[in-house]
Amino acid sequence: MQGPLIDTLARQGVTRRTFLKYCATLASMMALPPSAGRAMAEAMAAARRPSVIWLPFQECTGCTESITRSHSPTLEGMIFDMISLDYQVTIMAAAGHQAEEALRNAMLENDGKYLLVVDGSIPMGDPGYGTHGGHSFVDHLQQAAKGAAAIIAVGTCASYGGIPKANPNPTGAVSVSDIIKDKPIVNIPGCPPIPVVMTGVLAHYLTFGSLPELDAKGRPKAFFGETIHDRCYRRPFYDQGKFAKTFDDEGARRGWCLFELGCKGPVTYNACATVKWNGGTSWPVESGHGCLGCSEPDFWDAGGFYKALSVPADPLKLAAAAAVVGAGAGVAVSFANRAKKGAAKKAHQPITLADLEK
Amino acid sequence: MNDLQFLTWVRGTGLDIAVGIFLLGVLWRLIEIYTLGRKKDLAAPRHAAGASGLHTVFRRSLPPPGMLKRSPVSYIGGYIFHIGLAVIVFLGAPHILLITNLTGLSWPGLPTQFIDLVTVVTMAAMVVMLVDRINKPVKRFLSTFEDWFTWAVTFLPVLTGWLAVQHLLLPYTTMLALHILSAEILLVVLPFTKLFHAFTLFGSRWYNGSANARKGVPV
Amino acid sequence: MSASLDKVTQTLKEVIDAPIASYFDSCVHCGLCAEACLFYTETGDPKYTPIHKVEPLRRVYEQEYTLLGRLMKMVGLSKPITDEELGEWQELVYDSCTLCGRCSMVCPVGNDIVYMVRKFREGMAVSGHVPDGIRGATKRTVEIGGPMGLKWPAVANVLRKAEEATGVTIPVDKEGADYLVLLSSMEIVNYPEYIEALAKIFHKAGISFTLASDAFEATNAGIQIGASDLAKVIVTRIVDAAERLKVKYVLSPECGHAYMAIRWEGPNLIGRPFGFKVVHVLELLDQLRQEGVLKMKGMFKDPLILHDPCQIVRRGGVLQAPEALIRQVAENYIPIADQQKWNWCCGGGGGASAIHTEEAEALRAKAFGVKKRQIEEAGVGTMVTFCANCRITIEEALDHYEMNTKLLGLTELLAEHLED
Amino acid sequence: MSLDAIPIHVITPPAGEPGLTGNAPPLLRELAEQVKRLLETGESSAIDLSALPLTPTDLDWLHEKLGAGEIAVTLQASGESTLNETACPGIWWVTHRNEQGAVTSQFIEVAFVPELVKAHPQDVAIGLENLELMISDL
Repeated sequence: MQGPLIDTLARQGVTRRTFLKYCATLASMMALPPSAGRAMAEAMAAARRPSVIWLPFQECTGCTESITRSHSPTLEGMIFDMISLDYQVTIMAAAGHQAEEALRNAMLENDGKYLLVVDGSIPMGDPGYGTHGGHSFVDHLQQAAKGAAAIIAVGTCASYGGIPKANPNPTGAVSVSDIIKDKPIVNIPGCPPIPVVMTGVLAHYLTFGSLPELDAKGRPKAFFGETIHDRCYRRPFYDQGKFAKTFDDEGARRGWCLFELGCKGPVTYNACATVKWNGGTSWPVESGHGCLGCSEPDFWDAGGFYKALSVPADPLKLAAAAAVVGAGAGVAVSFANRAKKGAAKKAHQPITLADLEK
Repeated sequence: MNDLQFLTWVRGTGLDIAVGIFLLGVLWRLIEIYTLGRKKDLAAPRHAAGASGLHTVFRRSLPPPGMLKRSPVSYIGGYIFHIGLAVIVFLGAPHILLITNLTGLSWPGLPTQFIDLVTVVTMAAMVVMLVDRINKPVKRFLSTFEDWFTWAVTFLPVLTGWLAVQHLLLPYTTMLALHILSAEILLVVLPFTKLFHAFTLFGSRWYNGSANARKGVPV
Repeated sequence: MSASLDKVTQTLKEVIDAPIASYFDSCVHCGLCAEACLFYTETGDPKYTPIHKVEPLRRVYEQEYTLLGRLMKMVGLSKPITDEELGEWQELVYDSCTLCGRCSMVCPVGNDIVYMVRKFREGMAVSGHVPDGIRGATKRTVEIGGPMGLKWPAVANVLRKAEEATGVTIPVDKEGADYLVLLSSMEIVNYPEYIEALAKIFHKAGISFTLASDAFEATNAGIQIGASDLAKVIVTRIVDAAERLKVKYVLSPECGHAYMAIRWEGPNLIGRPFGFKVVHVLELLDQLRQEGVLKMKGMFKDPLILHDPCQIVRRGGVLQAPEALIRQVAENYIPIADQQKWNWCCGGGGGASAIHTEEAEALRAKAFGVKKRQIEEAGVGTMVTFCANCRITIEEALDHYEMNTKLLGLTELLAEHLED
Repeated sequence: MSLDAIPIHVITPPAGEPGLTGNAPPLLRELAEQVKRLLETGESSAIDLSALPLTPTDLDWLHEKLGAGEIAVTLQASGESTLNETACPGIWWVTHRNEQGAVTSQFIEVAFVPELVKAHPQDVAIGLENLELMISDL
């Protein structure tokens, strides 16, 4: 299935204009100038499909579901088809030794050029927690990373450890970037991540031969540059101080801000509010539930999904005891003070005229 | 520790420690101060309208005759930043939510834009107060490390809160965490610095007012 | 620690109480008290900021009565007070503080700073860092009977002259009289007209009164210097005499701090409430005015202003009487901006007028600037007051500035215009 | 089940409510520059409207100012796209929609003919092949 992408698309009944339109939209989403859409289309049309190796570790397959299981065959899905996915254990036909053979071949043939996609976190507590063909996940990752041009960590688990890393982290789960230090890594967090972010990163790589600009957490700035809160259509209600207090009150029905119900939108950087989900149908806040912050590191342990950001993450445990200790200290000092003052009074010797002299 | 962990810590353990030290300090200091006792006044009291401890508690919130003109910066700046702080702390929606969570009391807040404006004005007033402290010979003469320190400790929560909301300097998550941390520092140092006047000023005004009320002088 | 310093902390430990603790913990160093202090407003020197005058007291409070202060002292972060320091503070506590109490009126957190200064003086007194003038006055009062060393025969002489001038008998040691009249040495020596005026008024009103040969002196230098034990000795003489003569009232003279000492400090010094009432002469006069006994003939014509002595008005609570009385007798009374409880001190209260060092006198003259402006702004040639100590101080200042302002005592002014 | 059955209704501000941010007028100047460039050098350009902080009211204002021209092109390519000439020839208002009809991106294009309308030479070549095939079949 080698050959320019446009030919493959044409065979699938995708016209050039459809493709151009898609590229224009993609460029817009990635905050690239309008002219980039055309450049993108031309580059991608002529691009050869890169070899992609997909390694799943401690994951739930939700990321794969998100990207491959769309309602209708979308362009995202098609572009995804257009890469040479040489190893994806979940969806590939081959199994066992055959699959491992495919992996070895792909790594050998495309050494230094393939893209490595990882979903799931890597258990470091005991190598036995996760193995493939007798090798631990961490060995797999290190092997595959050696010859990779770049690594794309898909999902919060691969990006930041995710739910496996949640307290008390029984498997000692870590992220890809905790292990691999010498390769360019793009994190596409989210539980699951937004499909278009994935294709956007691929499109960028295919067009410009490089990875998009990343933020401090290794995420493409184009999609993770702003918080959910800042792009949220309910933001005006926050500014006006109108909040839903419960999930079924008047405020909730009128679509007011969900901040008080624990929405993590203010501290979550993602594109849900603009790109939306399910082909642009809706997204969590629009459906009436606060953002969980799933694309942020350690979102699982950030004090509870239904607790507003400005309230204590944990119930105050020390406060009552501290108050008692404080009162105790105060009383102790006051007894000491009274004794001291009493002693001073007792020791009082009437002041005489002689005392006034130096 | 990443920014969200930092935020979770300041919202959790950090807040617990800060509120704990605050309560501990407040109770300890209040008891320490007010159990020292005082002698009963044996002189026959005189009564006068408007003279009592309670009257003075309220009356001292207004500038005495002629004083506004003598020290306009202290009064106007002081009013603006005290009222500003109160508005921000007690009428900002996220702050009300915290108070509600801790005490169960709840009341409506003000629009974000208004709180924003109040914040800027408050910060401006605080900067003016600082400049006044540097410029004015009396204030400079009286100032110790504690005065500069408590100014900074009071200013930082306002500044970081504003920066967080405006998305300036640092990502929101980090700035929010710094904001909460700075407010916690304020809570921790409050009982042990001159900031404790927030509590003792009522006692002081009352003592002054009631002692002078016995003489029939409304002060 | 020297024996005397030990005694200082011991004394301060005794006097520090909850109000002082609350005041120190409330201070935010806003400096507004300076704006209310004439020693600061007239000199511009920040060291005269009232709250700064009790700085050593703050340290003792923190080191003795707060847990943190004790710890800081233990690890050496907080230095104990020293004798030199107290020596430095003598000027701030005595020369440049008249206990006028204006600062206590303006402090936004409500600190009664003058209360703190009074308590601090207790410690200063035993440290020996006290002005010679006040020490001498205290000594004379305790040993001889009055701050000026006046003895009864001299007083009796003045009384005899007053009897001659007025034709009214002035009873002495008369049991059962309504009023025991107290005088201040200053009045006896410098303003005997006061005694004459009083005799006339009592006679007119038909009120019985007496003087006590063993308790004629109202002033109490012990209060000013800050030695409660000595103040108690002085005030006990009056209480004993009043109880012996079974009077209903003790009449405080015009003198400000005398009123403070007998009316407000007295019962606290002796540790029990009085069985008699203490009345300031103006209170009595105002009562007579209201009863219609105090009828005037001919009014005083020249425009004049009133100087309200701090210890009688602001710190003493005689708020309404002075103005009511002056309006009774003066045709051209001009109320000033800062009057009654907001009046500015003459600069010589709290014992300051007894300090005769060159620096203290120069400072006093400078501090008088505020009164000088009041007189000049009102554009009057006459000022009336009702405190012998204020009169002395103001007269000295008028001389110093070569002003030809006429200074009158309120009681005398009333007596002069009394209907026969 | 239609969405209306769910008792959650988002209150959207009524149309015409003041929502002008003042960000739209400078775009007209920018467009004028671009049209000048088009005339002088033939270079076409575009403004990505979704990348700019414009409210719906701002967009309406722009739309109204630019007006409607003579040509309206509709493109059916996984969702409808419209490429409409404005009252200022050379300025085209381009809206891309997805299959659900939601706007996915919006541009103002400055060109004699929008790029997307022009047939690509390769596609024309394929068309020619088809045409020749047709002729040979006659």
